[in-house]
Amino acid sequence: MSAISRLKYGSPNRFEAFSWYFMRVSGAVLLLVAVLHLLIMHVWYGVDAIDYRFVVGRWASPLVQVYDLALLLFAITHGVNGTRWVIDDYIHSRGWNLTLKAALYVLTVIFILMGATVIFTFDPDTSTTALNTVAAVFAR
Amino acid sequence: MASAVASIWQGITYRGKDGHYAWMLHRAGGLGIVLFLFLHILDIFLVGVGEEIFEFFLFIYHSAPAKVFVMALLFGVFFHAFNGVRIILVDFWPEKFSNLKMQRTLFRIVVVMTLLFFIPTAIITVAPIFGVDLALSQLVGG
Amino acid sequence: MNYHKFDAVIIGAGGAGLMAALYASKNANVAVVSKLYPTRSHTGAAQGGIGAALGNLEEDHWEWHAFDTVKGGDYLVDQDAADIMCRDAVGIVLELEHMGLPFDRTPDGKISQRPFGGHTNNNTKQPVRRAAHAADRTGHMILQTLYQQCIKQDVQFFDEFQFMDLLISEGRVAGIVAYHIDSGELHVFHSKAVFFATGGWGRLWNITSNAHSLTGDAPAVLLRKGYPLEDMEFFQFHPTGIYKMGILITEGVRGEGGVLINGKGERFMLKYAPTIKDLASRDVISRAIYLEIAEGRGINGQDYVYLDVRPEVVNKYLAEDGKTNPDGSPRTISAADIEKKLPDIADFCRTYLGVDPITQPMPIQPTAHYAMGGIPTDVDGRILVDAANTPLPGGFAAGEVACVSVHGANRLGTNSLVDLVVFGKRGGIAMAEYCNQVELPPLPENPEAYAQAELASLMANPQGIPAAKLRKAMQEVMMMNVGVFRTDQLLTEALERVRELKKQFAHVYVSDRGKRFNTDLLEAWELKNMLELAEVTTLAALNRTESRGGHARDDYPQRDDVNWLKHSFIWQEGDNFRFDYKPVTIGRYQPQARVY
Amino acid sequence: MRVTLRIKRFNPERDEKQHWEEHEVDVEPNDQLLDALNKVKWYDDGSLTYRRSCAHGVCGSDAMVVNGRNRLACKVLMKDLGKKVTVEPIRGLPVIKDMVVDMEPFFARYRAVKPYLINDNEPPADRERLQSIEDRERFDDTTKCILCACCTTSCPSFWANGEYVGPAAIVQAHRFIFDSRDMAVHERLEIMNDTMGVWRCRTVFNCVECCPREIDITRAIGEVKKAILNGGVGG
Ligand SMILES: Cc1cc2nc3c(=O)[nH]c(=O)nc-3n(C[C@H](O)[C@H](O)[C@H](O)COP(=O)(O)OP(=O)(O)OC[C@H]3O[C@@H](n4cnc5c(N)ncnc54)[C@H](O)[C@@H]3O)c2cc1C
Ligand code: HEM
Ligand code: SF4
Ligand code: F3S
Ligand code: FES
Repeated sequence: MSAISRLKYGSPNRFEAFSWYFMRVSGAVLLLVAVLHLLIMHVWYGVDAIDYRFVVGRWASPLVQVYDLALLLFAITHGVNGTRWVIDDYIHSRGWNLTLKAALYVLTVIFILMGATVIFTFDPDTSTTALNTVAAVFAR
Repeated sequence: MASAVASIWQGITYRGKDGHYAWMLHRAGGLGIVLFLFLHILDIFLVGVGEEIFEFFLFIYHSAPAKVFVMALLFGVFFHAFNGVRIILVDFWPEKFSNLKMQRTLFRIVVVMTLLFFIPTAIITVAPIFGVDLALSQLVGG
Repeated sequence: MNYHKFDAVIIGAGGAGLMAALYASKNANVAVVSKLYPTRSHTGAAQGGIGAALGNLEEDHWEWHAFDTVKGGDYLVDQDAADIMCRDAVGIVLELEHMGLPFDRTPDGKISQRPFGGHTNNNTKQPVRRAAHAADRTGHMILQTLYQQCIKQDVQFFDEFQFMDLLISEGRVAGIVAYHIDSGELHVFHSKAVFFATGGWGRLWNITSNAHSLTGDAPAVLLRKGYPLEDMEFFQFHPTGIYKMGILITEGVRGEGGVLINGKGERFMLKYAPTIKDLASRDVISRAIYLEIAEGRGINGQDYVYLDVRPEVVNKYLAEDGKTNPDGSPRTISAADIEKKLPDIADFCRTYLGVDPITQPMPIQPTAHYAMGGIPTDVDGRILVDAANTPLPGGFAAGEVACVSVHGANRLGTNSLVDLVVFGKRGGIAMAEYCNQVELPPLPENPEAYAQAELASLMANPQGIPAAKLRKAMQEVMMMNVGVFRTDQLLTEALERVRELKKQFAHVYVSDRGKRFNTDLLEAWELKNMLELAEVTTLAALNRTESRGGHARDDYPQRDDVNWLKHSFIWQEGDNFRFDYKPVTIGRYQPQARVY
Repeated sequence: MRVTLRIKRFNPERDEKQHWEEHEVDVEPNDQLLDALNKVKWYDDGSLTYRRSCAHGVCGSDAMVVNGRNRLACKVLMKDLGKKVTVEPIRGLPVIKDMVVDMEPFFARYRAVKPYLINDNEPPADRERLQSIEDRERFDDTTKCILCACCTTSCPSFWANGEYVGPAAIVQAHRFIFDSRDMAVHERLEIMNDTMGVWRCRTVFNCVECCPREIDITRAIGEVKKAILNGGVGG
């Protein structure tokens, strides 16, 4: 019964309203960006046409870079916030709830960094990114 | 956790109508996409690591069993996208869209739109298994 | 022992109980005990409106309202009480509005009002718009609003506690014993005063507008404990209940222009009440319907007639009667008006009858509806223990369970809601005052003993007759024999039958042997109470050899002011019953023949 | 007509877990499900337990899951239910016995939204506060609620997280937020703006589908959401 024992509502917390609003706005953006992405990849090129060369070639255009970044940021923030809702819905134990959300946020940051690194620092000529340049330095 | 399972079970056994099933699909779709998104970021990231490992990923993606998952994902994305629009309409213009009649109409539109986008995409996606390439760029360009 | 101490305990959380709670809790420490969650009380079923001479749409005066009340009650009304009620009604309806009650509005923003049976302009004798309303869920809104205010005031509720016994010590009220339905345990509420607001007992009859929970527990307990009940022979049959089900179709339907039609397609009320026709008072219409049916003019010769609110029919008769709006234009009604003003009625018909009132007439028959009699009280809710107006110290009552008497022999539509709030408030104030004057009496010894014995005797039989069988038999005989028309023979038969059922009750068997939420046990106990009230109702009806208001004797068809312009009190003394009488308080209005 | 009632039973004094039990009853097509349950209780098994009072859908006592969907037993007719009818307690509230659930968490949510008019201005002495027909109409729909809990206990968001204030409480809040006589709009919106307030509504519409009073609940919730975003009800 503990899950339904809460009797007081109205502690000031604007974040929930913001996140709700953001889900709709980002959803609308994703409708264009993500669906278009899908159509380009699956309908226009066909996934089987995708290979290393293809992916690498795309980032030569700054437009594609910006597009992919927008897709990355919106999809991940939207998706992660949605996942946060789902966690809040089903995981009631405070400890687990916070742990899972913390893990989710850490993953989010890592994955945004990973995505952004590839998109912007990938050098088609050397096939390296900032990250593996750094890694290479350390390896030495 | 037990309560989470219980409530999901309640969701499945309750005989709700369109809105109820839309919600389940939307949620399942959303979570599915998130999972795939993480995977996708990972594989793209591996582009930076090297060609071989990335191609290995692509090999998996292009295999026939993986296509089943890709199909489910495609369906999920299209449904989630169009249903998302329905939710936005219902939420931002409650006086117009937040009644049962409109809800039914909108739901039907969502289903039609989803199928309209999903079916051709799906066909193009599975076609290579049978050695056919239906990608538009091929058709137009070829 | 589960023990609670309060200044006062209010039993019942309908309109009367909640109004009393609001006022009493301002000056005393009060608990409200109710067998239902408050918002489920039957006040919420009241549809049509609450009467008050606000005069928002046309000229009206509280004196007119009082006169209509007295005349409607066939002159058995205590006129001092009627004056108080009709005068206070105006202020209280405004007070309800101030509390937030969402009344419908007139174009200039005031509370909207509609015509209702028996409410007239005393000069022209034509129906007057007096019933303040919130669509056709006025009672629902009153109940909700009062409950809301109680929450605001932090009134303490004991929900799903069933009253079982009144405690008396040193000649005054000392509290109650209540059964906690969930745990099956008895709780003692030790208090200086007790307020009864438990509503009616329409479940004595087969066809009724009343809730399953309206079983007259409190009056039956009082009767068993040696206190009198007043005017028990007067029980109102509302003319328009849904055929076979009894679900009420408000008089508001006729207020909006609906008409009654017999099997020959005639608007038969023209015959019985030429002036106000379908808006005559309820007893008059119920009898008219019975007569039509008896003479073979029911629909297809069966035992029901039509209530017709189809716009084309209504508009035809409105034009025929020359009805106008306040601005003088002819009054008409559209399908949209019906949906708007009578949404719940439309819903009931569609749900339960599969009939759409906009395109089809509704099959109706009279339904047991309202107890005019009950626990005798004065105008401040004090319970009276005899015909000489001796109060029971600490005992209060209001609402349908009480008999003030403002309804006399027949209650006017909308007057019950007025009664609840006016006398609920007065009683609540008087009770708080009383509590501040006296000390808490000691608890009697073994306070739970009586209630325990009642429960134990019900659980005693390891097998026997299910209560439902007896209940059904009682309801049927009450409907057939103690209904709209009564005769010596019918009543005597009924009395025998009820007494026989009472005997059989000794063999009632409760099949749920558990403690928790044992509604089987409670239903059996409630049947015991109903049998008690069935017996006194029949006795009182046999006793009154005249026809007046809701009490129509075929063998004594005339009103007899010489012998019977008086209230009857009935006591149970062992297996015997005793009557006494109290004169009616007459004020400005001398009894006259009652024509509509 | 003979029907089978398949009823989910639970007796706290006997059972560890809920279990199904079947009863056959003869009913008229126009009987309410409540009549059928009464027949079982009165003549077959007195321990079958459920709440009921008004018997015509206005008191809100007898919400239950009928053939998988929330209904009032007194507002659904046997002829619309088929030969085999399943009956279960409403979901998301602790079961006490058979169809009887603990309503306290539900009413606690109701009380939490301050369900009463707040207007500290002295009302006019001997007349009503005026309100135009349009202003009255604005909140008409949500005044119809009978607190039966059908909506809240059909809401997946509530099942998932019982802290959600639930549609019934939002309906009550709406009734005051949009009442031109109420002065506490901001306080009310603050309550609704809680993490477990309106934002938990995922526009599932189960509530609307089963509300016996046919209230446009999702719309009311939507209007409250909008009012919060707009910082008030004006316009
Ligand atoms: C369908 C219908 C329509 C009506 N329409 C109108 C109308 O339009 N206008 C009008 O003026 N009147 C109308 N009436 C009459 C009016 O509604 C009732 O007379 C009135 O509501 C009774 O109110 P009350 O407060 O006395 O009791 P109720 O509202 O019946 O409440 C009784 C309370 O007592 C409690 N109770 C009962 N027994 C016990 C016990 N043993 N222990 C603990 N608690 C107990 C119950 O839980 C409940 O809370 C209508 C009546 C019906 C049935
Ligand atoms: C394509 C266009 C998209 C639109 C229009 C869209 C729209 C929405 C909307 C409006 C919501 C809120 C649902 C609610 O409040 O009930 C939502 C939830 C969600 N979205 Fe999206 N979305 C889109 C794409 C995505 C993508 C790409 C992802 C994953 C990365 C995603 C993951 C989620 C998740 C996990 C939720 C939470 C689900 C829930 O609470 O049930 N969405 N989406
Ligand atoms: S909104 Fe409808 S379903 Fe919900 S409690 Fe009120 S009446 Fe019942
Ligand atoms: S079912 Fe629940 S999610 Fe919203 S629309 Fe109704 S409250
Ligand atoms: S018994 Fe009152 S709503 Fe069903």
